[in-house]
Amino acid sequence: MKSLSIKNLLTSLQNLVANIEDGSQIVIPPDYSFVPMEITRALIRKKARDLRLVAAPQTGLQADILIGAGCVSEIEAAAVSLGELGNAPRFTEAIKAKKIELKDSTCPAIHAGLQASEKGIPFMPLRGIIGSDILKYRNDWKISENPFKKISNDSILLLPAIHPDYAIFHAPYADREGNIWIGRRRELALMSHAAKKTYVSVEEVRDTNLLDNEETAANALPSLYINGITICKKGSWPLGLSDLYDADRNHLQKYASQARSKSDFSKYLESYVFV
Amino acid sequence: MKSLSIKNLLTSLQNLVANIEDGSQIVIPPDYSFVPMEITRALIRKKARDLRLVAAPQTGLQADILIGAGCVSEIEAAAVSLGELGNAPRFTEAIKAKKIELKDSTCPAIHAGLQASEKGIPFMPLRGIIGSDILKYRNDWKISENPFKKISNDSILLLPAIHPDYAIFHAPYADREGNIWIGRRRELALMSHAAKKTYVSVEEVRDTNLLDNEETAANALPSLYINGITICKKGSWPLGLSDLYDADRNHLQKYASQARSKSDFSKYLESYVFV
Amino acid sequence: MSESNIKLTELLITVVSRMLRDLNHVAVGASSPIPGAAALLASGLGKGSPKVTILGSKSVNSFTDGGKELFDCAGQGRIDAFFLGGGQIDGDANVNLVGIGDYPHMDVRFPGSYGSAYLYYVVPKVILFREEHTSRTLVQKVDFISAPGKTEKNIYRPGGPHSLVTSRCVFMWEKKAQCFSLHSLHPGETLQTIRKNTGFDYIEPKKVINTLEPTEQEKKLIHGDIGKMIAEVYPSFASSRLAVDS
Amino acid sequence: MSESNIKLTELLITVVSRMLRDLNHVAVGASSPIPGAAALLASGLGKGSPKVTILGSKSVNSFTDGGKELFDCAGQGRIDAFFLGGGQIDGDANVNLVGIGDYPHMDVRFPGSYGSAYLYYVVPKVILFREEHTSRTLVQKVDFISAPGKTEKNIYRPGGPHSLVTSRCVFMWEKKAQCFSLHSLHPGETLQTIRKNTGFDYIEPKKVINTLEPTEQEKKLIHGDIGKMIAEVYPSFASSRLAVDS
Repeated sequence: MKSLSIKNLLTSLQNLVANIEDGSQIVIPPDYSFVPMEITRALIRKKARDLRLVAAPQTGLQADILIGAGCVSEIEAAAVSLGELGNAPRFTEAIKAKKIELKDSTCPAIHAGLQASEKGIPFMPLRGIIGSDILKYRNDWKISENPFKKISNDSILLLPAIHPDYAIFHAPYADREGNIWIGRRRELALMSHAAKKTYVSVEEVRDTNLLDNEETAANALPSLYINGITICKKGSWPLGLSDLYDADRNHLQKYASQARSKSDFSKYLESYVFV
Repeated sequence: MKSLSIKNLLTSLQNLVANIEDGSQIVIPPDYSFVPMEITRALIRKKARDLRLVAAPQTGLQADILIGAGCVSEIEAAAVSLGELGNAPRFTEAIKAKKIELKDSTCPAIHAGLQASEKGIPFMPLRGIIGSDILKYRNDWKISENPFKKISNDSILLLPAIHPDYAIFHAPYADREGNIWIGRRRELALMSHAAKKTYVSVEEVRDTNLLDNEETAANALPSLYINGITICKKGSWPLGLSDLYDADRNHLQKYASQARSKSDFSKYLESYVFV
Repeated sequence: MSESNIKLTELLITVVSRMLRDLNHVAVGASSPIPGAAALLASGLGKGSPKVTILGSKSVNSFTDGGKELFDCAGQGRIDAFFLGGGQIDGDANVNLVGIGDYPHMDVRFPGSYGSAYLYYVVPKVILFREEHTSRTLVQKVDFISAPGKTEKNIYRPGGPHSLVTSRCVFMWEKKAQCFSLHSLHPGETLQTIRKNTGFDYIEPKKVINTLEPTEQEKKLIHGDIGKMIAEVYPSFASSRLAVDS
Repeated sequence: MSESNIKLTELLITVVSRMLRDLNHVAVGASSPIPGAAALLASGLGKGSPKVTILGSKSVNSFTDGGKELFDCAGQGRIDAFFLGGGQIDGDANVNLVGIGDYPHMDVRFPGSYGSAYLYYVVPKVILFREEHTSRTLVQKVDFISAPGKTEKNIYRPGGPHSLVTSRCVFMWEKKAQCFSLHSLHPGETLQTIRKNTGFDYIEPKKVINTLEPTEQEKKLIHGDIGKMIAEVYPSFASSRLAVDS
């Protein structure tokens, strides 16, 4: 009998990112939700190339730094922004300089595409969007007549499944069975269900089983969906993580200002990534 | 300023079922998931008629007793059964006697129909099912070409949204804000999102706010989706409720045997419902 | 309970469990105590590999996304084996969970199709399990196809039938020939008893083996921890078929 | 920070809050500190009616179903009001959150459309909010339609524009005429300053009122509990615009 405990899933940060091949499509969480910044830095260190990012559904620091470091060839997102700190400088620069392909989307369209993969269906309908210019540039989206229409000419958008190679995120902890505490951040479950494989970093491993207790079970993303776990203290830094730590606003301000120029951004990488 | 506390939602069992009009479509949980038996008995006492049940996705005791009591005109379900205790006798009898309309379905089709309502979309695609006789008798289901097909003639089933008037269930507790503890029984959230209104019975109200704490928030169905709450001790009896109490097997055996004949079933109602 | 009944239960559990080795994840649906016990046996009490999900269980079920998760998970390709029963099963591997007679007001009504009309299509290894092996249950043609064994070309179907296990024997589904072949005989059965009690035609290969019987260790586990675990969901079964009281 | 800046902030919060009374549920999306504060003011600190959901907040957000819940909830008809901004807004109530110039490699790139291309269709009362009121932001025709103000007949659209609030005035969306009309002038503004600084045409009714100013009680709340609550999500805003430090 093989043991299914977390031991089979635990690996080093370096080994974990070694699994993520150049050219992979990777789904990443929004900036408020368990962003795997330490994994991101490890991807930059291993010189990942041609990553195709899918933001679920928007992103900020994580995508900006990956784009700035030259790891990204394509991004699908409803928005890329540093929030209160303004536009994402490396993203903005890369768009102007035609360095990356951009698939502009809208939040519920990305959720719907991921849900299609979660359900194993090839597409998902969605209301709205018809009349938006977003649609003009999405040759992969289709308009169809609603086959259940009550009025004539009831057009509806159909979105193809988004089936990323990998989902990555950082969580407060894993239990001894490899279940991941995600609390109410259920977009992480959706990402994981939709992706072929999921790699997670955690602050710690706790000697408990979330599923043993009905009070804690709802917090768990079952290990069934997890392909590798690594332990990183402050793995979301400089972003915050649930109740554990807040975003490091001073550092984020520093990033927002250094990322404005290519040379300062390189210095940033030297100071905080290649260390 | 109106208060949003649970006080605005609390009502008596009698008033709660008074909201549910004859002819309503009601979505009910599976037998393992928080079945509102006390609400069910109150519906029988108020002589509810022509209820159209949707099982999410199968049912047992709850539907059987409602059917036996003459409250039901239609049921959509993937299965109706008393589990280890055998077939549901009143359901089986009503089918033979042509007393109720039956929409035979399959579990994921009901989930998909409810998810369509949850997303505000008119339909949802689903794999499988083509070739099953279920499809023959479902004029409301449609086959379509997959517009994203990679092979020719890739047919796929499209299921219309199921948009029940009411969702009903019984839960361990409500918090002081009217949020309902559902734990990992997320089909109850789906039912509630899909239904126009949700009425819930609870074992008790606790002076806490589930959403105040990230450790408990994931257990909550927010009061946003709740239209009325009543307090019933042992409201799932004779079925079990999460960790609080197990199913009353002796009583269920009694039911399974008494429900076999119409007259014994009437006696059952007199002993346990009209009291 | 009779001793022969217990012996049969042990045999069926071990037969099925041997089909589940080397899989990642086995799910067990409604009304399936023997498949549930078999999955637990294959996985070393649900703690090893394959992972086991038993619907209706709290302890052997890691799902946290509601009733739809089983089906979503299967649609994602994350369930390698599942079990289907049926009031009737025919030689095309069609299963009937709906009833006997003319639909909808049938002479005999079964509970309904559950998730069969979906899972049979998307789970690679679907094991049909039906203890009663008579020409009443194993029929030439089912009265209602809850889920078909075969599907027209071009219909998306990564999954399908793997085998049919009864109280008398094991049939394997022959993908190429698209029919069942007799694989192994349980103790006391012969080629003749199978032929006599089976309502559909099937391939009878030259070599039909005897079903491998459970080891002493397997029996011990079945009546010990597995019995206790399965009693959580199937108390009557555990009591009547394994002499384990919950 | 300047006193006039704080006064304007107070005014905008109260103006918007008065549009939210008698609703059941108001949701506030990304980069919307003033609408967020306004919703809190309307609801009595998020504890009364309307219910308030502020994205990115832990304390004023009852969602437990992940990022999709906002959109599902709106699709179910359970969100009565939402806010959209835009680098550009035009007289057809089109909003542009994507950029200026030729798509995709635009001269100025904004963050992106977020959920606008959906929520604008399904939320009954969408309030456009854009502080900068110049012919640079309020343009004749947006360079990119993230979400359109108008939709062809037969396209499902229970929602749409309700009003446009800027640092200078309030425009109301006239459903019949399908254009904006000037509704109220903030202190210091005239019909002429509005006309001069607006890039699109709009109806100028005979009676244009002055925007109602905040009461002392409202101001107190804004700088007190509301400031603290909004600082959870928008610390820089709370500090620079409300003089509230988190």
